[in-house]
Amino acid sequence: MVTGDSRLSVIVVAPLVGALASFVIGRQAPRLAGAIASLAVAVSLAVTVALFQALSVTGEFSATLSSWISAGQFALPLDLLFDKLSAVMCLVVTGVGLLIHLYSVGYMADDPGRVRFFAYLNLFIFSMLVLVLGRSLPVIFIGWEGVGLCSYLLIGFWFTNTEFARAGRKAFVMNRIGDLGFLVAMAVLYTACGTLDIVELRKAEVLERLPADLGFLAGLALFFAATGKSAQIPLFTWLPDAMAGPTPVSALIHAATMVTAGVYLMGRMSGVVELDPLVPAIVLWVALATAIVAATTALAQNDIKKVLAYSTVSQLGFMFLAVGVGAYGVAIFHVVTHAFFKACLFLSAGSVIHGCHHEQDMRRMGGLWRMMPLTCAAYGVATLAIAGIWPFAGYFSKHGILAAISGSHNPFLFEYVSLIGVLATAVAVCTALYMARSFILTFLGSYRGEGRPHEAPAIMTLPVLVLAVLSIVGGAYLDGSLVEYLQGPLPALSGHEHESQGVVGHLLGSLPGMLGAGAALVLFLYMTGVKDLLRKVGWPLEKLFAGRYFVDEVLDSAVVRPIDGLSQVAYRSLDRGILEGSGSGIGVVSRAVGELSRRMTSGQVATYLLAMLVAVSVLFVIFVQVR
Amino acid sequence: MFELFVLLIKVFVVMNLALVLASLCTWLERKGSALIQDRVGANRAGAFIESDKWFLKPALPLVRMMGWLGVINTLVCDSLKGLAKEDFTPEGTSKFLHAVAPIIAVLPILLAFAVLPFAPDFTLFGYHIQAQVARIDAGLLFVLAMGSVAVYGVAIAGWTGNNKFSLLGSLRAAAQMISYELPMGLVFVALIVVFGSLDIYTIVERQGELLWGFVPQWGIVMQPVGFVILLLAGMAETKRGPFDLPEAESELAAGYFTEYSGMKFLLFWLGEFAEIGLFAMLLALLFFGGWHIPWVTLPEGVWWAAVLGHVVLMVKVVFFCVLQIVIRWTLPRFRYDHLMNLGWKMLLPLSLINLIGTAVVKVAL
Amino acid sequence: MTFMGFVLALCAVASGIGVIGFRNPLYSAFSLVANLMTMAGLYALLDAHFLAVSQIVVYAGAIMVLVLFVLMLLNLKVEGGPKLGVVRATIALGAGVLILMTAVQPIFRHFEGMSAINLRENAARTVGDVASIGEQLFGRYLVQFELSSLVLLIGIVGAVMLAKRKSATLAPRDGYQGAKEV
Amino acid sequence: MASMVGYLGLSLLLFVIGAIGVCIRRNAIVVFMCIEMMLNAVNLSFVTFSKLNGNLDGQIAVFFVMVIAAAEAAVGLAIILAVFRSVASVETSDAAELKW
Repeated sequence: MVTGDSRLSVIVVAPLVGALASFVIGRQAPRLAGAIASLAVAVSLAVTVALFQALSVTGEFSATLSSWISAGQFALPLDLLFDKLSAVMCLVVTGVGLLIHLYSVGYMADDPGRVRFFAYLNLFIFSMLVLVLGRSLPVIFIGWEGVGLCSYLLIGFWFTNTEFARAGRKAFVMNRIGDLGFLVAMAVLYTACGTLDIVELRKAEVLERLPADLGFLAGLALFFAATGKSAQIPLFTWLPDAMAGPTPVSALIHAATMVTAGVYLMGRMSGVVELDPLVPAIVLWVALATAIVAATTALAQNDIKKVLAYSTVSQLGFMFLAVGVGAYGVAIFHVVTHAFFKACLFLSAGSVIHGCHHEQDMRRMGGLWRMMPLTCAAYGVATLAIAGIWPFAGYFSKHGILAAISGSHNPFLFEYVSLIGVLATAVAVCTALYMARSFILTFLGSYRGEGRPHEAPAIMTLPVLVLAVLSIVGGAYLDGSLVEYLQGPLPALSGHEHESQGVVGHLLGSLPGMLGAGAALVLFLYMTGVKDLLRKVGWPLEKLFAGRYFVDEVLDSAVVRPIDGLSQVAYRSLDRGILEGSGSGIGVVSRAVGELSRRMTSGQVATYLLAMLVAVSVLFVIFVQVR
Repeated sequence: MFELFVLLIKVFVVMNLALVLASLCTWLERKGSALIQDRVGANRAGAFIESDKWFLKPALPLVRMMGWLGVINTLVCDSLKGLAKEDFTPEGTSKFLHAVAPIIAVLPILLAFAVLPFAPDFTLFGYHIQAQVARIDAGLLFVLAMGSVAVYGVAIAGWTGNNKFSLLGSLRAAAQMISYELPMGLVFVALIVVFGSLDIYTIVERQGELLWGFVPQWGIVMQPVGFVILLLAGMAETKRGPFDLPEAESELAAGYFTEYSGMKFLLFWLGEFAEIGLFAMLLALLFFGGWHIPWVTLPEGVWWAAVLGHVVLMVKVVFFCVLQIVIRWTLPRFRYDHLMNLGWKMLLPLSLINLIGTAVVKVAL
Repeated sequence: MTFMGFVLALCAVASGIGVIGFRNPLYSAFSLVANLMTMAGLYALLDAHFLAVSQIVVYAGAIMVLVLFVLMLLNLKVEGGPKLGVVRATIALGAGVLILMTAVQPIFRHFEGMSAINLRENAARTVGDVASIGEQLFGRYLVQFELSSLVLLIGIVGAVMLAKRKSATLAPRDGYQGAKEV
Repeated sequence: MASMVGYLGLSLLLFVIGAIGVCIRRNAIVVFMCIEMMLNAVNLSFVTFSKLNGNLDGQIAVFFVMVIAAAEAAVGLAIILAVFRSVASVETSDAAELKW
């Protein structure tokens, strides 16, 4: 059935087979489940690397797995496409995914549900790969939905805890709301352009068929879909709640899969998004707002994973900033570097939680650098990377974004470029501040918790260290080259030349990060009095931040409650009143009729026959005499 | 006018034939049973008759002879007794039906004789005369129909008896007659297949031919199994031993005619013996060549040939009457379930196989 | 209609009324037997000889004997007073009379004229003796004839199944107390 | 044999008698017999029409009616017997469970 390059199908199918195998075999030998799952992802990674090597020669691969729908004119094959963008995404997904798998083998070693866990994990990778490799929007949608399903399964992995299960449900529902945008976009695009093939949709002559208003609608719908998956305002509250899942899941969701899907989609559909300049402007403003809200919220969080979660939201805001200004390459670049350091952060945090006997509150940690030096080092490196300090990975991508903002040509943004730049820089400072805070609270100072923390086993530290190394060198290695590499599938950055800077320039560029980190050091380590003073002065702000801007509450009262109320009203009036009323009304009427007519059905055959005879005689009269 | 006259004569002849056969059977029964049971039987009435009347004198030896043989007892005394007896009707039942029942029992038997030829056709005074009251082309079917109508007489008789013995007897009789009608009908069908007609006269005529030039094409040759089945079924139809369960004395007093007396009772007897005659005649006509003598061809349409044929036929008929009576007095009574088993589980399948085999052979030849 | 036909028709009507008039079902049955016999006679008058004989064999000989048998077996009591009421009987009678009144007229209108000539021409062709009926049955109506044998077979099987008493080997259903003994 | 109208009229009359009997009698067996009578009435008109139309089709129809009547008698009487076993009566008014 497979036409085209069969290796491509291996990438996708390997995790699926792995999921089934780890589940089936794992039931007999639970120890093997992790190994099988990791092996499957490793196979995917290997094939991806091999294809990636060959990509420079052939340009792109495509494969048809089978026909999905074939109805008259409309045919929908299960097509896969492996171009440069997919290649980069695949490498991230499988590479980081493999490391997370390995880490999970250690992290989940004692969990009774680990067989299920690895099966889900592999399924997650499979879905993400389908999403990334899909050639047409419906195929991408399969992956899109699959990712949503797996996130639901994994966030609610410990489903016996109602709170966790609810978090999983919340993630699923919010994703579904975003999916509405995806569906609308697909409908609009298919109606107007007649195709859902992403290669076709990149062509100008195809996009010309899209009327202006529909183009705007399609772009906005796509962005709405992306906000769901990538946790942008207004659909971002699920992501912090998603911390309910096991930490490797958080790492997977935040770093390798799921949240990057939105960015990927925007990159893939850049042609559609760019049709109306108003769409990128909206993207940008929303992204900026998200970044600010998330960054400030992160400041006031005490749960180590919550901090990381909000930082992810904030960083996603950054990525969408890049999308908003048309710097898709930079956005993907940030996706990649973010994958490195955020995975590293989450896995380190996982080690910490693991080491501290599932303690997540940073206030009960501290001084852990003595107990878990390797983890501390990795977390430190990743913190520097996310803070955007040269020469760590985050610096390059974040700097690229800030640079791209200044180079924006969007007519709706033109006047505000400087304002956006300032705000983005402020977010960067804030990022450094809260990340440094979390590092300081966790690793420096003295231990405030109970029990004795211990370093994680090698199988857990090794992936963390690999990611730490990547966080150090990844940015510098990929800086510029990745953006250029991606210029085939993604539009080139217009008017933005990548100028190489000297060390001084780099140091200047990392100033915001250093500023934030320094402030954190000062506030939380050396001059805690100032911190307390600040807290006294800015308590409403803290309240606001700690309460996550009360977005949940707002959403609850603005959306959920009204809908709930409406449902209640509908239930009472429509369902109970009209539908049920009419239903039981019909019942009452037919009962009454039945009550009447049952008198006629006396069971006396003679009576029936008499009625028949009379009827026949009447018919006789009618047919013989009247006619 | 002549036709009507001839018809009346024929009716007279056939009625006499039936009744004489019945009388003959009665007498045979009387004396035959006595012979078989090693007793003397009726030999008194009329055996010692004396008369001074000159015109009776010459007949006296003959009458005495008859008396000694029991003929007078059987034919005269019994009838007189029947006529003289009190006609009794049980209480709580329909007098009309009670009276009609024996008639219904006898009438169909006598009617059935109407379609049986008693001699070959012949020409007399230039008229072609059929020795048969009604030559209908569904003659065999008519016999069957009459046989089935005879059930009503028995059924009504039993029911009007208004007691459980009578009712049981009539139920038995009805069930038995219906059951044995089936193999009988199937044997008739096989015969129809063989001889290609339902008309009894045609069947008899076909039996005068020779098979392969030397075997007389008699029914017994063509349908030996059919003959056995018809013999058994016929005896069951007449409700006589060993199939006399409907009137089994030891169980049901006298079965369906327990409550009958006098002439009505005798009518049942008459019907029974007429039926014996009927079946004897059927067997002779259908299986033993009727009036044909093997390898002898009588001239057609000559009156003396017809008379000769009639005598030949009567010899055969009497033979079968005797046969039936001998069997009746020889074999013990069946048990009722044996009777039903014989009918449904042996004779019916056998007759079916016989029919199918006949059809196969007929088609194959 | 000949004189003979007229007599038979009178007998038929009389026995027909007897069927519905007698309280005792056995009398009704005997009336019906008489009715069927007269019908056979009418068939014979109409040159349907084969039908006349088979009418006696099938109806009088088989069906009615069966009915009689069942009646005697059940040994029913005479139907009680007319529970159905005079009203119902009146209605039924009225309806019947209505049908009669309405249908008689068209019968006369349609068939009075057409008979004489037709009948003379068709007389020879409409003699239903064994040969001609057999020709039709095994010719044009062969399939139907064979199918009717199937119908009979099914009828036999159905009757056996229905009339069979519940044997002990069959487990009684819940709440089923077993058939009352007849 | 001047006309066939007499036969048709007789057929109609017997049919109506049968129909009335079906309605006014309660004994299931009698009802059954009335139905047989109605069948016979129709048979008579079949034979008459056969005569009128000059072919044997009507008589063939009667033959098939007889076949069906025989099958019907077997099954119908078996049903009546079965009913009798369960309600100890063959009166249609007693077998009146099938209602409501």
